[in-house]
Amino acid sequence: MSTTANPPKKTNRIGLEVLNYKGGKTTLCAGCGHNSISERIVEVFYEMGIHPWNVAKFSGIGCSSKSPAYFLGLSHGFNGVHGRAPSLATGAMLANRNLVGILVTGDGDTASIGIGQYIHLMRRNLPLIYIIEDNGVYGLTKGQFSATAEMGSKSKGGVINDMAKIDCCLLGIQLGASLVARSFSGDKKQMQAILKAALHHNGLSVIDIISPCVTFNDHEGSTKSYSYMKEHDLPIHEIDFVPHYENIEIEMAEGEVREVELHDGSQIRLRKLNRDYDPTKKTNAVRLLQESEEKGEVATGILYVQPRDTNFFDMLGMVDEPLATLPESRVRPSKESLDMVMEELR
Amino acid sequence: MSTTANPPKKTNRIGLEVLNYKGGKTTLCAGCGHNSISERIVEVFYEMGIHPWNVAKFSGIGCSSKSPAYFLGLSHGFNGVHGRAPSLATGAMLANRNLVGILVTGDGDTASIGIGQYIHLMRRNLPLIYIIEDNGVYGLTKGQFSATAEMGSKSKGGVINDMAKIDCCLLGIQLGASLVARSFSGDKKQMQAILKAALHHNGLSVIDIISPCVTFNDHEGSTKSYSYMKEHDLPIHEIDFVPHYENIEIEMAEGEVREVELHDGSQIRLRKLNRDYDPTKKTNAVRLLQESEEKGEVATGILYVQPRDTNFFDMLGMVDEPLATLPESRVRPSKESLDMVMEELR
Amino acid sequence: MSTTEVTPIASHEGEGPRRIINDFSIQVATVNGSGSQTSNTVLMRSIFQMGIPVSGKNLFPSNIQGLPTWFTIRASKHGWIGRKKEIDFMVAMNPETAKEDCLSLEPGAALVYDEPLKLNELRSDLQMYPVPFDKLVVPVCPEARLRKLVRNMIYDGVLAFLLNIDMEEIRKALVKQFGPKKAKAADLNWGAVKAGYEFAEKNLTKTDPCYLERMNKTAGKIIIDGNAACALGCVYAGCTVVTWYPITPSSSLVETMIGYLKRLRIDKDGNATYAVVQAEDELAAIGMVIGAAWAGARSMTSTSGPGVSLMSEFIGLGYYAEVPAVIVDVQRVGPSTGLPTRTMQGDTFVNAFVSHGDTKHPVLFPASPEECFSMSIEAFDLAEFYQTPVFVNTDLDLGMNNWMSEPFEYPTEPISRGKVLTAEDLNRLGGFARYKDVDGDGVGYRTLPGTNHPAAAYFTRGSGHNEEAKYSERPDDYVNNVDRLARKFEHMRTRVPKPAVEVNEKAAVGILCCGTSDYAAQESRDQLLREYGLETSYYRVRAYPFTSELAEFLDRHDRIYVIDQNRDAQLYSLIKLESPPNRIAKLRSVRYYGGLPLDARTVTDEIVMQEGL
Amino acid sequence: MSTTEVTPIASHEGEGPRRIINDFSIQVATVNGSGSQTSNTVLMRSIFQMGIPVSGKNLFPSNIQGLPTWFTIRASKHGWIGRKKEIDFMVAMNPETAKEDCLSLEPGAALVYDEPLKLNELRSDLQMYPVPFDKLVVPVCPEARLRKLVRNMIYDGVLAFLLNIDMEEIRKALVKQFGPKKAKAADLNWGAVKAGYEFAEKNLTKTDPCYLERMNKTAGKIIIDGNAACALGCVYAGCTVVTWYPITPSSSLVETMIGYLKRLRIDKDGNATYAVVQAEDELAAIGMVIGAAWAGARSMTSTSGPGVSLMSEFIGLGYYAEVPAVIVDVQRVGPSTGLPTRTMQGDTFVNAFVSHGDTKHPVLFPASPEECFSMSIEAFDLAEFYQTPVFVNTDLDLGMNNWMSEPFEYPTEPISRGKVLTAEDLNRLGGFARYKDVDGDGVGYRTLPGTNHPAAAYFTRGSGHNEEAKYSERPDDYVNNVDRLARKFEHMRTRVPKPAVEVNEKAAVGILCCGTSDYAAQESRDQLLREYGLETSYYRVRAYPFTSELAEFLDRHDRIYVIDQNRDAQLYSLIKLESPPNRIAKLRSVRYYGGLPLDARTVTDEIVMQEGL
Ligand SMILES: Cc1ncc(C[n+]2csc(CCOP(=O)(O)OP(=O)(O)O)c2C)c(N)n1
Ligand SMILES: Cc1ncc(C[n+]2csc(CCOP(=O)(O)OP(=O)(O)O)c2C)c(N)n1
Ligand code: SF4
Ligand code: SF4
Ligand SMILES: [Mg+2]
Ligand SMILES: [Mg+2]
Repeated sequence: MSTTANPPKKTNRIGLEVLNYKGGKTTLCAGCGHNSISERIVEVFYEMGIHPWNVAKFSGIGCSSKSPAYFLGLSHGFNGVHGRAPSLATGAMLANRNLVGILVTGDGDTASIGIGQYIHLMRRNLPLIYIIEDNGVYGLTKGQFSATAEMGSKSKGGVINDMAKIDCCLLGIQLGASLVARSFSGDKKQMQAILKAALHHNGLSVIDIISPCVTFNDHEGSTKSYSYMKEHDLPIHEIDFVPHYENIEIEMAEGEVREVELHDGSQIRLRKLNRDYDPTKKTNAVRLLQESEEKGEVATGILYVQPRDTNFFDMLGMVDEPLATLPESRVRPSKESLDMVMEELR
Repeated sequence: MSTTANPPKKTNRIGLEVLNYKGGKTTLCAGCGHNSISERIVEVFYEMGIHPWNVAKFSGIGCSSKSPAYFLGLSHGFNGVHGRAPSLATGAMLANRNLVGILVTGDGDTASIGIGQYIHLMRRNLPLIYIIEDNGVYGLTKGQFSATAEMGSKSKGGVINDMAKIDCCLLGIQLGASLVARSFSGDKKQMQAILKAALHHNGLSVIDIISPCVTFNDHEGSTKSYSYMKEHDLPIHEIDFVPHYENIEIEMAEGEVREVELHDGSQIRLRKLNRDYDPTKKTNAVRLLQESEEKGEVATGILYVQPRDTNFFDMLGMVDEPLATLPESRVRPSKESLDMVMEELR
Repeated sequence: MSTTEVTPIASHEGEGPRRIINDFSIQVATVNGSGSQTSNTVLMRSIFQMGIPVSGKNLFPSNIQGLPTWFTIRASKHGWIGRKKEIDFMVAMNPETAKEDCLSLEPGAALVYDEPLKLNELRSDLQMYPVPFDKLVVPVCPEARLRKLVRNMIYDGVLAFLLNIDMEEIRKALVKQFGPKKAKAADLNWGAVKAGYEFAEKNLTKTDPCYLERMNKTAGKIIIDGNAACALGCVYAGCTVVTWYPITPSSSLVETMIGYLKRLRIDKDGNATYAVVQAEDELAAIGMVIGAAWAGARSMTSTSGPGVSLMSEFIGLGYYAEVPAVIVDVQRVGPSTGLPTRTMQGDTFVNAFVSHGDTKHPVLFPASPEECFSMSIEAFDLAEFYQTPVFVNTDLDLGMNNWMSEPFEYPTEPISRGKVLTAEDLNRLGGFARYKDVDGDGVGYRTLPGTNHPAAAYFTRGSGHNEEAKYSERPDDYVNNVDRLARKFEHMRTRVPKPAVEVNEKAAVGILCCGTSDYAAQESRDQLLREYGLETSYYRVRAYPFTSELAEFLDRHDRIYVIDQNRDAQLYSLIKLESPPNRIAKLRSVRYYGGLPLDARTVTDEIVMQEGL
Repeated sequence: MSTTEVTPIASHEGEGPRRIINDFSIQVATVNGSGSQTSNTVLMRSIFQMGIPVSGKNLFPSNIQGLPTWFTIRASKHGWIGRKKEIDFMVAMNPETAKEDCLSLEPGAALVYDEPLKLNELRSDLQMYPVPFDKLVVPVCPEARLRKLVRNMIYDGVLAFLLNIDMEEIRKALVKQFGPKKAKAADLNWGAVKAGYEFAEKNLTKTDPCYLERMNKTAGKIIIDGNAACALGCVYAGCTVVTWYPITPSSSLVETMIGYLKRLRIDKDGNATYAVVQAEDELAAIGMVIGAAWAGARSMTSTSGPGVSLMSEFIGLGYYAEVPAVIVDVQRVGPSTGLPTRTMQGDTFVNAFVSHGDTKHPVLFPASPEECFSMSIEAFDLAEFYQTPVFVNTDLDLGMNNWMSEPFEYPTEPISRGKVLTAEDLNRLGGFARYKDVDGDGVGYRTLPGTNHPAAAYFTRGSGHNEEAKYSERPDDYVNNVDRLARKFEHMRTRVPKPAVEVNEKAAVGILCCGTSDYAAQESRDQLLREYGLETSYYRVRAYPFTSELAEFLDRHDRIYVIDQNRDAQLYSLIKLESPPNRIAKLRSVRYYGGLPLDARTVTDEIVMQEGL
């Protein structure tokens, strides 16, 4: 046994180590963008010194929706049903307005089965961070298109996507979300910055993060990697083999435009917003998204923000304390009051 | 018995009278905007000489959704479940692509419970006319707010609407609907013109028609009519009395802006698009809606149209005939084919 | 609306001119949206104020204005306040249905009608009272456009004269109805009542036998509908999160609740100790309820059959993930395009089993406003104790009609929040296993998010976990877990509300029912005894799973008639599923599903037939 | 995955060294996403090609890559192809589970394992075969990054040596697996197989008793999974509109179907005689199915429990509005966050009763790929004849596992579209009443939208209509209508598939089950007879509502064991609901719900216990 003292552990302002922010071991594919996002959440919550036991995590169903089990292990989490995490989160936040709520879900979960709850969540200015781990496919059910898939892309099964994609950021901006951002799972710094902004925001923050599915994103025309191997008749077992990849990591300067190559060899063109973009104007944000779409670019950064003094709870006129734990004396009216009501009904 | 011949009946190009386009007697409130819309449908389908037995009517649940029973009595109709008429219509049109499909629904049906199906319908370029009879309330369940209610309006029950409204036209435009229009139930001519355009359009037409609920629209600040009576303590029975009103009718020139007074004394500011507005540009349409919103106006007319050569059925590569009635020889493959498949599986 | 039975209107008052006192039904046929509900409510209330047991049932169409509607008032000195099958006294105001209304009456019944309808031409075996409403309304209501409204009030006056209702009580009921702020309206209407009375006094000769006389049977009682009673129950249960989506016949439950919450649950700083959210649909409503309950709120929603169907998946999640929820199901008939304004016990089965997989849910069956109130409170206690969704199963008849009721009793027990571990508990225990059956009742301990302790957190998901709430796909973990859920369900039998049982030592026959079948069943027992000499015992189920009393009751009797207000004998089926063959052999089914509130005669006739009497 | 039974591996081959021929189970433990499914399929297929009855079951986790997965192959000369509870031969490739895999084996079982795992240190009562996979793979696969893949192929070679599998059959199976376009891949893998064989030949001494020998029991048979079989059934049923939403374990059904449709249902002009739409969710999928069927298409969707829950409201509408629909429910365990990759008969009840109100639905229970095929076709005929949603109730075991099967028979009956009136019919009849029971079977005549006749149209809504499909809220119309629906349901008993019955004159005991319980049940009967001398009869339910044979079978036997792969005895409950007490008294329940395919031993043990043998 060594007698030298351990080096002092690194802790944050509330005295916790980064370890206290980790979750269970991921069961997602190696190289899956979702894992990078989990890592960013761990880092930022640690750095900001948020009490993990004050956080509530929500998700629907999908690979992405599994990920809350892989970060913030000391926080309560609720892995609900497909597409309906917004209602679970809304209920929980109503019950306890002091919670820091974070909802992590997929594009299938959000834009297909869950689009109704998504849209109506946008209309309520609930302080909640809503992260879409956006890969254009249903990962967990093996690669069918989701509603955010680019028109014209081809699935692993060979089907061409023939419907226009839904832009969840555009919807969010129009329907009332007060902070709307887009990022890329490989862009550590940007994701951290956005997460921090969201944690400071008094209202709903939507963060759509392009998070490639290494296993089922297999775009046509790709010249490398997985598709390439298949085309060149390399001995891949088609039935259930999932190749291993490393996480993609990029670093970009503000204002920069960059083509990033994904695992399957396809390219994505990212444009990082620069400093003079004013995200407080709705019209700017809408125009930006329209223009990027036309240029085939993905604009990343905080697209829209509307700082708010009051949130959904204020609008409902709720008491400051969590409703969940109000004592009986505050939630059961007096006997006299019941007598009075009875008298009126006589 | 008189021997004079009856005057020749007025008929359309397929020899039918306008009577052949009428439906059952309405059970909606007198003065309800929805009734005017039914009348326009009758007129236009008559005028265009559409075979009523080639039309299929769809609806969800609500006062508006009852209305298909009150027009085109010689057409098949399906009054489905709340918010899910789009899927019924999609299925039926897939079964028989030769049908003229018309879906009539409410704002509650569309923008609340049905927003998911609405959004995904927009993405499929199905030749279908989708009419929203938009009154900002749930009429049939007695006046709760729907998601298209203006922020700040006050319900009959005294509740203030504290959420931003959903603009179904804006959503439609962004999500792929290829003809998007807005009108007012009192504007006969415009409604007729739009309906005709929709009948000619090879794709999805969304028509959002402001159609005031005379019974439950009871805006604050109104100085006349129903609200006025209440405030001045006139002897209205509050429990279940529904006053009788006449339909509102207006006539407007292109480009005109007009304040129209509704039954409850509230005002709506309509702006009729003028001839030089180019509805084929998505950006125009989006800007128009944003600007009108800011000005507190309601722009009416065809907001956006994208003529299409191919529709959803073409995209699916479907045969020209209705799938519903293909003979067995075309839908059950041969015995030989089954033998072949079996052989492959050995 | 036609009645097929011929039950002679017999006088129970001995010899002399046939006189029926405080024991008949009045039906008013009008058009909905015409404001007749005020006249009807005033009528009912006046009788109530005279101390006579009374009930009022509104039979209305699924639209807002212009379709036929019927309001039935029953006065019963015996206290029978279920629907009476036969109409003794009809007021025909609706030209569209007047003919059928008239033809549907039993010979000898009384008929007040709008004179121009000339119903006297239709038959001669009724007691006819023509009233020229349009003429009478003109002098009392100078403003032409209000006449339509005020017109209905006239029949209250006519009936006051014919039935001997104290005009002072009508006046009082009117004032109560309009409230102090609408004195002018009350006055105008009072004028119409008087005009009706005066007309009748001058022009009509009483020929029917129906009379009302003061009694003393309603003192201290209240009038309330079941939805309002549930609403009050939830308010006094300390419910903190309410989410809903409008649907007939449940909408008024939350709407009334909002009113009470605003009055009773705003704290001294003007802040609400609750949140009410109108959700975008039922899937969201139940999701919010489950999310809120998971985070520790007492949360509830209210809906009807179509809503329950939409909530199916989420309720299953609630069952497996073990999250409390209170769902009030105000039952109606059929699917969305069914008969949403008619009553039925159609959701008994779906409440008990909704969702896929092996799911079972406790259901409470209130039969009266008092039980709506008390069971709404009990539902929260059960949901939180057992950490599972609980249904309160009421129906349109109970929920939307006005009922005479004892005033509600203030809860005697404090609110009980179930097994929740606090930070202090965790300090003491060091940790916990969320899904471990520590106490032998199948119920684990939970923590709430936000509990200030590093060991508080656990991860919630459906059935894929072990006792420690860790992800698991192991067969043994799954089996352990769902076996515990089954044990938990069994344990509920000891805690759910006990049945209302009346054992008649002389009876070989038992009558068993739930909810609003109570009224018809009780009255039918009286009919069976009086008319056929058949002694019966009575068992009203108040909760599913059933309690131990059920077996005892079945064992004690030879034949047990199970009453269902649905086609498929849903309560009967539930009992069959839980009973051994020897008890099943004794079960008989009595079903009614026409959408009207159940009446005693229907039950009696069916039992008489099956008994071969 | 632990087995608690100790069943000694006995030789049925007489004296001499213990030798088990064509009667054992092999389990391969790997990691999912590692490509092992190819090796396993090739292994299974090779045995099949040797003429030996075989089954393969994939036990996989609910993720995409990295979690443990087990593949079990059973060879049975007797033709028992259900799961065998005991593993006779294990291949341990997954370091994470190797220890538990090893410890779970019965003494005497064989274990091939990756040498570095050193499982030999764990116990000494197994037949151990260490193989240095990593070493062996290097020479056969120069490209390092492909080695992980090819590595799994090595155990096929090892097993070929140890179990006596014909290498030529492996080669054939490999070629079939990779197809002509992937010859290079097949070659590489073949190299790995050979390397495994050669290693084993040189280094391993056979000590276990398991051998494979050529038989002639699979000639002409095919290998297919139930989902593909259902897909083919739908294709040959002339299904024209398919809508779906992905969900395990049903996704592959429609995905396979798309493939077959593209091959078999494109007309000479290159156009599709079908439409397939991936809907946004299950509510939309079922809505499209109902809309399409209403307009006359043969339409279907495929889903699993959570999807059925979401479809609840719409299915109820289908029931009341009387619209055909075919819903294939490939059952799995639990709610969404349950065990989606495990099998269960959890939706029997929800299929039969889903939705609120008085709703009942016919359910077909295929037990084999042949029945998946034929019943998918029958489902459309029934749905269209009875104008109502019909369920085809399969499960993950049947749907996703590969089954040996007789080739499917081409339908002998033409497609039957039910009671649809054409314009000519209308000319003849003048008109029609949509909901009139003309033929006494409860089924009315319908017209399709687009029928070129002024009298063709009718308006469709739920239950609020009369016989002419006109809006009605009349109690008598409602009662007439739902009584007819009940009659219609009764009539189905005469048309749904008959049960598979085997009456044993000597038996007092009957075994009753549905779906995939068939395999375990049949084998259990053999065990009961051989091991305990218990004679049994057999009844496999093939449809709900039950047919008249059921009563007869129950009457004929003293005790009937009803097998359920769910906790709540759902099939048993359905039978109980429909049976009189004397028959109920004979019912016994046998339940298994661990999520694995049911095995015979579990059934046998339970029956033996209940019989007191
Ligand atoms: C009601 C229901 N329908 C379908 C499913 C099957 N399902 C599981 S995950 C999933 C899609 C997930 O896609 P996405 O949200 O994009 O997550 P990803 O796996 O791509 O991260 C589906 C359809 C389900 N669990 N529940
Ligand atoms: C699943 C379900 N939830 C709720 C209802 C009750 N409901 C009937 S109509 C309606 C709202 C209709 O509003 P809208 O579509 O705006 O029609 P309007 O009556 O205003 O024309 C609601 C909530 C229902 N029928 N089904
Ligand atoms: S399948 Fe795709 S989305 Fe799912 S874990 Fe793997 S890489 Fe990620
Ligand atoms: S309630 Fe409103 S929407 Fe409904 S019919 Fe009356 S006016 Fe129209
Ligand atoms: Mg995705
Ligand atoms: Mg509306």
